[in-house]
Amino acid sequence: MTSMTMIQALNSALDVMMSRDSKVLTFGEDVGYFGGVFRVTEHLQQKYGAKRCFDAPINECGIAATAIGMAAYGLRPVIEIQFADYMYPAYDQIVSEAARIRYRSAGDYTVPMTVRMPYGGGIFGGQTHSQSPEALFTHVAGLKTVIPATPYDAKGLLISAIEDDDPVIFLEPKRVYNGPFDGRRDKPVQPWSKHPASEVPEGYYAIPLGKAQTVREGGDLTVLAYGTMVHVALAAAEDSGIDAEVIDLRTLVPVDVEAIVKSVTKTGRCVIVHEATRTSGYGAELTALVQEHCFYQLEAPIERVTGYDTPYPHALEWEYFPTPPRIIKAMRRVMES
Amino acid sequence: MTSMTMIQALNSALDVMMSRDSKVLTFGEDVGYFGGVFRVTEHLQQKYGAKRCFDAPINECGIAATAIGMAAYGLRPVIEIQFADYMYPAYDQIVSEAARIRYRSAGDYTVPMTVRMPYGGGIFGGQTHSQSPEALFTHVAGLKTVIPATPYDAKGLLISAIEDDDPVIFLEPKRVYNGPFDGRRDKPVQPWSKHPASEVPEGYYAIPLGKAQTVREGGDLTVLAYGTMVHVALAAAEDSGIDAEVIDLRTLVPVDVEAIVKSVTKTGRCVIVHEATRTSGYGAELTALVQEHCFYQLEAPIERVTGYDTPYPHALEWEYFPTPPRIIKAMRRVMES
Amino acid sequence: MTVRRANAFDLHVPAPRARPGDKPDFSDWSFPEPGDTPRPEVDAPAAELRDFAYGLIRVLDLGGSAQGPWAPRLGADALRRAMKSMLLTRAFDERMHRAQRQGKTSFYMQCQGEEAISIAQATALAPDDMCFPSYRQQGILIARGYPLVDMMHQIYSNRLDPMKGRQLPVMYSSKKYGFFTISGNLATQVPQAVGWAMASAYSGDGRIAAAWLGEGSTAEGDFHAAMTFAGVYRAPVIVNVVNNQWAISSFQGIAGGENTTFAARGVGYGVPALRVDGNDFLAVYAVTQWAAERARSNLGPTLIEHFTYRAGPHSTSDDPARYRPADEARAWPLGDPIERLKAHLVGLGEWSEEQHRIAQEEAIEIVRAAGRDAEKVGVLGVEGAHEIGSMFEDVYKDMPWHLKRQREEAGA
Amino acid sequence: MTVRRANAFDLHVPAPRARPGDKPDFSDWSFPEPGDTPRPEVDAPAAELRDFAYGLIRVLDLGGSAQGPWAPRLGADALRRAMKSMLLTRAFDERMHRAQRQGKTSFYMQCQGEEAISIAQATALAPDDMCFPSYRQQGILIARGYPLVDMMHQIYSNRLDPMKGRQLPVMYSSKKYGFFTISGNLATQVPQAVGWAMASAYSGDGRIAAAWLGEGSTAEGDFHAAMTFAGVYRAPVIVNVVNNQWAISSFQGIAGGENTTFAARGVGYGVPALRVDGNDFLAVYAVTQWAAERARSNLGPTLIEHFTYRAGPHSTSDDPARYRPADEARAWPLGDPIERLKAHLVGLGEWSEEQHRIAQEEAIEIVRAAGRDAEKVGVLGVEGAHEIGSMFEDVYKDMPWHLKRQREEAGA
Ligand SMILES: Cc1ncc(C[n+]2csc(CCOP(=O)(O)OP(=O)(O)O)c2C)c(N)n1
Ligand SMILES: Cc1ncc(C[n+]2csc(CCOP(=O)(O)OP(=O)(O)O)c2C)c(N)n1
Ligand SMILES: [Mg+2]
Ligand SMILES: [Mg+2]
Repeated sequence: MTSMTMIQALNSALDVMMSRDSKVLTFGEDVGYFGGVFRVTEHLQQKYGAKRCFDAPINECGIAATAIGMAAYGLRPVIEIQFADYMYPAYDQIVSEAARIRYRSAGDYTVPMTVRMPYGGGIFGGQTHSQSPEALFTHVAGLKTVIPATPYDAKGLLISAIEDDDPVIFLEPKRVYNGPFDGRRDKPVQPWSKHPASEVPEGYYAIPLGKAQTVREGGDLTVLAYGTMVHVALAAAEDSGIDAEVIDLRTLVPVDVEAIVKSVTKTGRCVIVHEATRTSGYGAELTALVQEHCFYQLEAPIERVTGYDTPYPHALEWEYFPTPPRIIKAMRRVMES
Repeated sequence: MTSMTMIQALNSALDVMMSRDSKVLTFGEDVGYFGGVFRVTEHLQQKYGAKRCFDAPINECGIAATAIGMAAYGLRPVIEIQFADYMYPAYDQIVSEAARIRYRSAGDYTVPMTVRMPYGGGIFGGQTHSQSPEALFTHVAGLKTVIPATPYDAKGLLISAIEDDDPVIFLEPKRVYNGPFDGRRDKPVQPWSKHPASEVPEGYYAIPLGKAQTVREGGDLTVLAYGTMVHVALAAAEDSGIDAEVIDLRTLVPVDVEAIVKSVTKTGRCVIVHEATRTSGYGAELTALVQEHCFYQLEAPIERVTGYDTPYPHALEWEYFPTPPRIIKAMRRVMES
Repeated sequence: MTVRRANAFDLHVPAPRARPGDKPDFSDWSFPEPGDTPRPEVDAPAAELRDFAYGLIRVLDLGGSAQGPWAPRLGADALRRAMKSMLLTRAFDERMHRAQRQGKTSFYMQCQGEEAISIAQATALAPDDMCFPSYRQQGILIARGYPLVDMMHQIYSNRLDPMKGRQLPVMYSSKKYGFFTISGNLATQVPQAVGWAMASAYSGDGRIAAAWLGEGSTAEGDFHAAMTFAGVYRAPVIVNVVNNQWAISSFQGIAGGENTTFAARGVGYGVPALRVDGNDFLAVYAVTQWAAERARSNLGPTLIEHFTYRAGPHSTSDDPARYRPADEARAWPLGDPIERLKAHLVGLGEWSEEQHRIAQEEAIEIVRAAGRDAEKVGVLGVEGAHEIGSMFEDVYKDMPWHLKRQREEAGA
Repeated sequence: MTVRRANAFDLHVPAPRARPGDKPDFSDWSFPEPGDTPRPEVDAPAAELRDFAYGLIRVLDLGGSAQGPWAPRLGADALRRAMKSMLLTRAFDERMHRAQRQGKTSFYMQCQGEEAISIAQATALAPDDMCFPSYRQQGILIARGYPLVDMMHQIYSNRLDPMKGRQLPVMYSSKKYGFFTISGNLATQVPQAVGWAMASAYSGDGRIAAAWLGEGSTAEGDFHAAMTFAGVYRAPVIVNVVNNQWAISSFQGIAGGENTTFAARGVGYGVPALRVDGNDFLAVYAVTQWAAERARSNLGPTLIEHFTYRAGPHSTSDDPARYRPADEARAWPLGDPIERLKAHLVGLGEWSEEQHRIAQEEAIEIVRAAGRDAEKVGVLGVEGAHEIGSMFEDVYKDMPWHLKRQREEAGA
């Protein structure tokens, strides 16, 4: 066990998998010599050679497409899209191709590829370095969508994603790459080393996809969150004085519906938190699932605390970001309903 | 008034707008001399010249991007994406550019463009000629999303879309282009001429965006639908014997929440129907909206009748398509809850 | 500062030479003579090969003799085998086009006039080289001996369809035959082929990849991605642009053919590009062999433009007489690929009118027999051909809970 | 059939000439001499212009004299104006880079070493020609006289930011100055510029469009879309590829620069392409004028590759010493654009060391004054610079109900 940041944990996952399996290779913009703009692939080129960790042309379509071809050949490529905001040129290849090749060929060809992308705001990145496009993937049959919240989960989930025989969208909450930011801007920044989930084994371990984790037990209200928002939700729960249960979904598709239903059945109340724009965000699907499964247990309307339906603004970033006070307000409303 | 098919009504809308406003022009793959693979732009090149109605290279990104440039210049381009399934290469230009240019330039530049695309299944088109990608647009701030269900609405809404000063995604239910298919495959096909909403004025008229229409009044249950599914939902209501109210949303964003709330407040029960895959489909957003606004009026869980979370299959198309019996089953469950 | 000339402008919209009602006339076109184009070494630097992108490699003259340095050494047996594959392909297309007209399936696409391309290329490639085709390379499967009846099962989406009825007709897939699952989205397969070739280079197994796309599809961004990646990583891949003059109703000028050749696209990336008479079996074979040898020698990618003509409709969904002269195909100056190979074989004394007639009849009979077998299994729309539950399989390797639930909902 | 050579393969991954620790060495590079490249007529057919894509148009020799047929006729006043714009741009960059380091804003991007390009081009274009820049053409705004203080307001996202604090620093927009709203997504502006040019041609108003993108960004599909549409419709547009050798940490070989020039991309589409020394103010001016005249004469698009070197970091977010030799910029064989124009002006007797020093100081002072004004209004992070409600404006022309509701929720 070593204390790792999320960056280090992701780097370690790649390192472990590249050393175990020569079919694993990784590429993307600035991923090679430089080690990635967020340094997730640092030292991998030096260790495994330029043929296993290399720079790609600035063409996300080509990055995804060549990875699909490699996966169809039998390799397990892991690609990095430099920012999730830049995945759109790759969207057709991911949605129309990677997601459907197993189905349309009736299993003749498969695409065991992993698409890593840093997502989310809170870094003053403006509208093209802050987006949370998870719902654009959860709508697509054939894709799995994974979002870790801690270094420990990041490594274990990335290893599972690489080992998975289907394409996995692996969204990395860049706001917590280097420390567990909880949305309290006034408090001093905590390093990961102070957080128990930064204790990460150096070797191989896997966390199964499709399993949520209850990160705070509580009886009065369920908060569903993922990525950065898990930390913010925990802070909100703490500050609110409400006995809230916080569930870190970890995998969005297939989602751990059992964990959700179990919790909401117990609490009867639910708040959903995400950073993406509200309309047709993944929170809508969670709302639909909860009300389909727990209608008779629900004592109040489910509330969504989300990014607003605007592009991610630069100057007003902290007004846009779902902070603990915004979540607490929603929790109160739900408790008082 | 003439009786028109939906194709003719759309063609008439383009004709009316091109004759009123020289800033309106239209292009896309096979749109010029040939008049479009579905013939929506028939005769327009002959009438207005090749400079106002022309073929485009097979590059949906370029079609959208050049339209954005034209719109920024001050024209009102109407582009056709041959099938909605082929919009993905244009997605970045639509989502990252068209949708955000007004916002990011603080109103300095605007993009009054209309993106027409035939969508939906029921024509044995297989997985790349049958998709319903509306939720991929409704999630994007800055876009309006419109789906007509009848010739009358198609013309009036398309005119409003062209006149709108923001980018409008205009999805055309190709299954009802030539006749009001209601999902009963065993009944003889009806031509539009037998349908009252095929009576279309030849000249200019506009139907405001953002307004739903109640197409069947009822007291027991609300069915929310759009496009082809409006006709299927009506057939289901008829066959079910349930006193269902059917609402044709017509615009998905901004949605007519008042009409929805009014109806569900009255009926206390709601079924949502769409053809797109279920998870993170637009039905999830509608579910969330209904439960947020009508929680205390709801007497049963909201149900979604949708395409399954698989690619659109070829041979099993009719098992995939949400038919009246599937809707009726859901209506019964909701009534009996 | 340059002078502003207001209203000097004009938006240029390309138009084809002839529309319905016009007489097709190619009399002002000229081509290099067969045999006139030199054959460079496969390791010639790309910069020395630029001119090939603007010429036209031809071997067979219109009388059927093979000319010049590109004339391949191919035995008569191989040529007769190829001829039979071409005849089989044409017979297959005719029958399946008709089957669609008879309501036995929803859709069909012929490759009439373009048979030489896939069949010469399948002949030049190794059987386990990997093909990433568009929807008009059925000839590859046929030349490689894939069972016709399985193609028909696919077209009929019947119980024995290897794709389980999931795909539109003609969207074949066969890993065993080195044929990648066809996509309905144009050009997506081209950068995938490059990735496959990169993986092959990475793994050092000696197989190369080849991709096909229409001239209209070169406009797609995926083509640019493919050329960029192929050039940068020197992937062992052949990118084939089949310039059959039409993309549904749009003539090749709408894809940029007015300004230069499609082979020239390769020049733009510094990738060697050859332009070849696509109706000339021997020339197509020869350039493919050259490109394959380049790739196998670790010298990287080649672009080939096959200059040909789409003699049939785009698909069963369109009527070309609405947008081009009905007799344009007959006027095509470079003839019909089957007739031209036939003239060659006859000229060699290795074939005769009679043998040709018999081969044609045999092809029709083979197709008819396969058709009977396939139709016995079923055509599109037979209830119960696929059990509903199969719709939920293969979305993922293991079915997740929500698909299981939906399968139940569907009554499966 | 070609012989299979298993394991002959290798995946080629391009690598730059030098990495940190290596000595930068360009001694084996050679370029055409200044004045050696002929100047063709603007209506020369594209096929006759291909060689220009592989050469390098140069006017200024390294001693500062103007040579050959491309030497433009530009008066000393215009040259001095341009020099002042270049100095202003450099001073502006220096100050804003520092401002970011001081925490006054989140991000900044310099154009150090590339000043000649935007400023020569702004000088050659008409003031109302429409520019679709990337993030490194601040020189255009400065040359066109856009107020520096407004650029700073934008960078500080303060109360007077014309973009209302919505955009990342340097993502300017000004319709009035013919400067399109900059996007964070690379290359998207290029096909938009083509569409704008098509609209201009359609409307016949005589204005042309110009777009800029980095050599790394040419890999994006949007560039291919732009070139395809520009060629097909002969749009009056100039596409400028600024080849500054680096794309963040990736050298130009990763974008395809090992195999051919970036100007060659134009050849691939049959679009005339010129390659120019981007550090040579006069050469950039001359080729831009040539391309603009072509466009204005309804002859269609031109691609220009500006061969230059990114002397600074990619942005404030990176440290180039981690991926290239720290002294590579100084070793750049084509010098610094400001120094080279200075030598020219001094050689003409129209400028002196003393004048230069004063102009530099003036530039710094102008920037300092603007900086003071801008900082008085506020730097990034000042509470209340923008009222929360403004976040919900301009998503649509009219605010729909759901945004009104969200605005309320936000307490605005
Ligand atoms: C991304 C995408 N856009 C549009 C289409 C519709 N479409 C199918 S075939 C075709 C024409 C293709 O022409 P070309 O590439 O020349 O190939 P050919 O049919 O001539 O073999 C078009 C536009 C599609 N299948 N995919
Ligand atoms: C679509 C997209 N992909 C990736 C990025 C991240 N990115 C920003 S700048 C840059 C490098 C661009 O290099 P180049 O085009 O050469 O321009 P330069 O910075 O050298 O001027 C990258 C990869 C982006 N902004 N947009
Ligand atoms: Mg074609
Ligand atoms: Mg660069």
